[in-house]
Amino acid sequence: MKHFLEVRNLSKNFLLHILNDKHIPALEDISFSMDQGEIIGLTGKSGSGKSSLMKCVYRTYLASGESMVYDSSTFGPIDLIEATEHQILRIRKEEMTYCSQFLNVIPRVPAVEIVAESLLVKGVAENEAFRRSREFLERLGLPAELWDAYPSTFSGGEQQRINVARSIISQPRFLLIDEPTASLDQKTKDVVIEAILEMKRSGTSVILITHDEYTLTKLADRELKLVGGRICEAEAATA
Amino acid sequence: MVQDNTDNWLLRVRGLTKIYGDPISNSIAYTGPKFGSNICPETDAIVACAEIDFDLYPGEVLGVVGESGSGKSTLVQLLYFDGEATGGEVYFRSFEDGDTNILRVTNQKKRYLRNHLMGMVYQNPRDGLNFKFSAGGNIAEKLLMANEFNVGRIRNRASSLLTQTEVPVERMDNAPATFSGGMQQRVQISKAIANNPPLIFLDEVTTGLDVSVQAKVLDLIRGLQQDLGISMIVVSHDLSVIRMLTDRTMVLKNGRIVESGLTDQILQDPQHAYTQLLVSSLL
Amino acid sequence: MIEAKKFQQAYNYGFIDESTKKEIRRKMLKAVAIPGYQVPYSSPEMPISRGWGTGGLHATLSLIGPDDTFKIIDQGSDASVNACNLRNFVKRMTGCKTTFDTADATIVQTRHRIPEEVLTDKQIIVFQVPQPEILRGVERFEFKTRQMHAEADYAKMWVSLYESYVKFGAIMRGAGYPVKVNGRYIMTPSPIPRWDVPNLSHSDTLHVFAAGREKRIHCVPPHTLVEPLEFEDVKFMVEKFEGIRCSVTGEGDAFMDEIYEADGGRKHVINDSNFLDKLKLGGRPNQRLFVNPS
Amino acid sequence: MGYVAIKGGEDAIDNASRLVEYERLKSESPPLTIEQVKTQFRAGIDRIMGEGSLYAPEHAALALKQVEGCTLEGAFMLRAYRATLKRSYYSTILDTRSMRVERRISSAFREIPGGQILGPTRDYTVRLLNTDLASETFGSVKSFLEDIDSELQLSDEEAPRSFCKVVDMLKEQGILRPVDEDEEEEKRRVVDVTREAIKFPAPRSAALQMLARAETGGIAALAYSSMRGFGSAHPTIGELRVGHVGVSVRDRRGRSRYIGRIRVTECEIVSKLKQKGKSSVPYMSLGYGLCFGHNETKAIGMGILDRSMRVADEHPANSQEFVLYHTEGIESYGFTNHLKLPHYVTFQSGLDNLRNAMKRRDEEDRNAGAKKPKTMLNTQSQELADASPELL
Repeated sequence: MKHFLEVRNLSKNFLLHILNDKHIPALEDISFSMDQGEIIGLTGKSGSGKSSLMKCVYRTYLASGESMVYDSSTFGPIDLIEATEHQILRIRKEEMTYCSQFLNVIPRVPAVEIVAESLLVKGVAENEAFRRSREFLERLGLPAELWDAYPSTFSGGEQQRINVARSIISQPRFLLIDEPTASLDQKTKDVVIEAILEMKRSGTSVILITHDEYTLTKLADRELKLVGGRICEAEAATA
Repeated sequence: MVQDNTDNWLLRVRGLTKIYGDPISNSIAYTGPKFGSNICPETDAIVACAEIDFDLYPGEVLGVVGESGSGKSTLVQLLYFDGEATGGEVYFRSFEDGDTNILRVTNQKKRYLRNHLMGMVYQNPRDGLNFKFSAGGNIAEKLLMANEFNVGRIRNRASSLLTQTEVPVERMDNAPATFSGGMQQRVQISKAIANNPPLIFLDEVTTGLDVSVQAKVLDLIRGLQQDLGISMIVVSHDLSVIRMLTDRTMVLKNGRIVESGLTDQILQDPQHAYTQLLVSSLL
Repeated sequence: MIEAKKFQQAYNYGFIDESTKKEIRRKMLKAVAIPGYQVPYSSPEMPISRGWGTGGLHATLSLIGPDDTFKIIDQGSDASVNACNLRNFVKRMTGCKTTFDTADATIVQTRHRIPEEVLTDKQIIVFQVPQPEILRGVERFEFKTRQMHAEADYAKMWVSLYESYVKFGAIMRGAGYPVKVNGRYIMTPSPIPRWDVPNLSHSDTLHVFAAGREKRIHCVPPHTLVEPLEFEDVKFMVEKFEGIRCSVTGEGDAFMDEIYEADGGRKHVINDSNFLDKLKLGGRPNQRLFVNPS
Repeated sequence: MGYVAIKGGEDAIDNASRLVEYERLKSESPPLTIEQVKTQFRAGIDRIMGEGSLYAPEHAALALKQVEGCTLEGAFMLRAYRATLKRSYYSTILDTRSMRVERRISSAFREIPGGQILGPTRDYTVRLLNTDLASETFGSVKSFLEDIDSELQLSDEEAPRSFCKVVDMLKEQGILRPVDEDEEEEKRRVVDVTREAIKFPAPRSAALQMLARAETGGIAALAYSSMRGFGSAHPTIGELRVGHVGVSVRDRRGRSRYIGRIRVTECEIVSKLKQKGKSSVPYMSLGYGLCFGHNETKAIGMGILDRSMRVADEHPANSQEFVLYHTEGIESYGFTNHLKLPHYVTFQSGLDNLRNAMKRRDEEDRNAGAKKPKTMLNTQSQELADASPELL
């Protein structure tokens, strides 16, 4: 049965030359698989390798290991470890979105434009893209007067809303999202959770990292707990 | 497994080399990152860059980063024929279907490439613009070389380009010398994309501009790249420019590529010692 | 007592020595073979100062034979002082017949005008040229302009026309309007008024442009396409002499001179003196007139 | 071998001057009279009077005879002599409109009010050596003059008192604007360059004075360079006039006194379009030149340079400083020749530096030996430490 994503004993360690070749292990033989439309929650203390794993899947980190086969809509099953840069770029553009914890964008670009850009890139007409962005920011409770302001002056929560909005609005096929609900009030948390569930219903697969029990139970079909760079057995989270 | 389309590359560069002075056979062997120098010990020949290999795909933005003297500017100068390459082959899909080594074509063909299929934005506006002509005149030069001999259409195209790059159209007939630094770069950008080339080079474009203007120009370039879907090679010593603009990045040191990869990987998981050093100065 | 004999000199036929004349003829043939291309030639010194027609004389004296009829005009007139001076010199050095009548002449040497009367395939017209390099206005150095011609890289020329139009609302080039010859070289027709430029194209005559000081010869052979540089929507226009009539003959359709009178008044007279004389005798020699696009 | 100083300077200098005099006289040909030089070397006299900035034909003839015809030296002589003269008056403004014209042409128009007067000129002669002159006698001179006299019909009409200037007509039609209509007051002051040292940018009056005293060859060279595409476009002679102009001064009681007449050459150059702002109507700009005697090349060159010095462009002829410094004949002649003065002290110190540098270079080469390439290194970190120590 073809999995959406199948990781076979993937490992990641860093070789820091500037500390005269210090060897830092981050992940040790990670194996798991995931099906289309599934949401996996990565949990574990900070430094346990959650972000590293996600970055290996997104190919920000060069991992080693047997294989990491992803069932791409463009290329069909493709090993993300071996794929060429050009292929990864195509996958990122058309299928995979990574939403990190911190918003880093070109300064002096208005919030609504940042969100709209992810639709424009997909070829959505300009006014349609802006309309949907404003609508989504409103749903996320970002005050209207901030829409045309520059995010660098916003609070953590407000920046997080833009970051999440930007990643979700384009309905990617495969969403990797790091702490989607951290530093959000309860009401906005529910809006984000609802939005992700909506995407799940239309077929999006998600790997998310969270420390928040409430978000985990609401969203994750399965939990993968990481300790010291290794997966430790954890029971399946309730649907 | 669908055959990955390695063959729809736009630009293919193999063994691109530039040596000043009179090299001997192993001048290249005795220079490079391993020796931390570009200068051949025996003949004082300077190996600006050597053995440069890479492919560029349509719509991709490739970053070239490195300190001064690393050969990053030489690289784009060779590709844009501002300098004569000592060796190497460059194939350009849009020119004779990528079968010809464009480094060895006639001057006339090189001028055709420079005008129709490529664009260049220089760090110093004086290299990119002719200060004897007006801003509109500079753009007109490109259109005229593309046999557009209708003044009305030239002015329409020039004003739409200037609007696209946020230059006030009423200043179209002013001399570039009366423009601010940021504005001169925008005029250069309009000139570079005047004939809708599939590929443009940006050599340290925002260096020297003050911070607020830099951000605006970068945002403009990013927007244009997405709208027009053109490929770009962005040369910069400034890693934040590379982070914001590029998909992939090559790191150059002493005229050689020491590492290349996806930009986020280069910045967050650098492999080569020199890249780690370079990146550590950013984080 | 200085013997007079010591300074006695006899001059070769046409003043220039035979081998130099041969070199000039060969260069002219090369210029005919490559219409619009400036062929460098030896351009020896002449007893006429540089910039006063030495190039024209080189061409004329290399072409002329005893049974040729020579006509020479300056600013359209046979009687102008420099024309007289050169005519006497050529006559003295070759013994050829001279004439004022355009139709009679086999060789016409001219400065700044083409005769109004159409020239035939039995005639050669030689232009005196001050600056043969039309690109000099946009590029200062010779080695660069040669390269521009070699690669047909004429963008700068076009941009200067564009800029002139943008600044002044019209292409402000009076005499010496740039033309493209045979679809290849951009060339100066020498400082003739725009009125004469169309006559260069598809004419029956061989046009020889000789620049003595700058040591260059270029030609427009017969039946060759010569197009003044123009934009699709900014057309080449000849001088407009609307409603202006020649105060001597009352005729129009010819290049006119503006004459200031003592009392400050202005009148116009047809510039081509021979054409004027023929009009006075009643006939109207055959002309090629260019009609400005509306 | 040391550099030997010249001993016995006194008698060496004395002999040198007698030797050059000997060169002038040794052929024992009949000495030239001042009258001959003055009358038969009119062009040479006019030139050195202009460059010497002293209108004194006899003195100029003497100078030319003394220096065996070298115009640079002759102009120098006159400049030096001029410095000794007491200056009592400044003349009132000469009105060249009332010039007794001998020659007057315009290239801009076929005919001009008052007519084109070709006058005396070699412009339209053929420059062939006239061998008859080798056997010219007083007799042939007399008969030539008699022929001319017989042809002349003296008309009883009053000679025209004045000619209207072509440039005045152009100004009336607005084609030509008065040159310094917008110069500030200070710039319009008439400066005497022989009294006040020049500071740049110099007012136009100073620039024109310096051009009038400048060396003809220098003026011709720079004017030619600005026309040949290294500068603005082809100028046209609005008008060139040669003739005599009356000179008067104001005596102590303010009455105007006519003190005589001088021959001058005046030229007005009209040139390509100039434009104030982008929207304003284009107009032609004027270049003016006037100099002593009959020296058309200089007057035309002055007109071209007067205009080009007021145009902002990066060509040498557009830079007032470049033009005025380098066309000043006495200074350029003097400085170029000053290299003949002994410089052995300065040269010696230069020699010393050079010898030391050569010594140092030899030592470097000896102990450095042929450069050897560094050996290949093993681990990357080693290479890093070695490659850029200062970065760590």
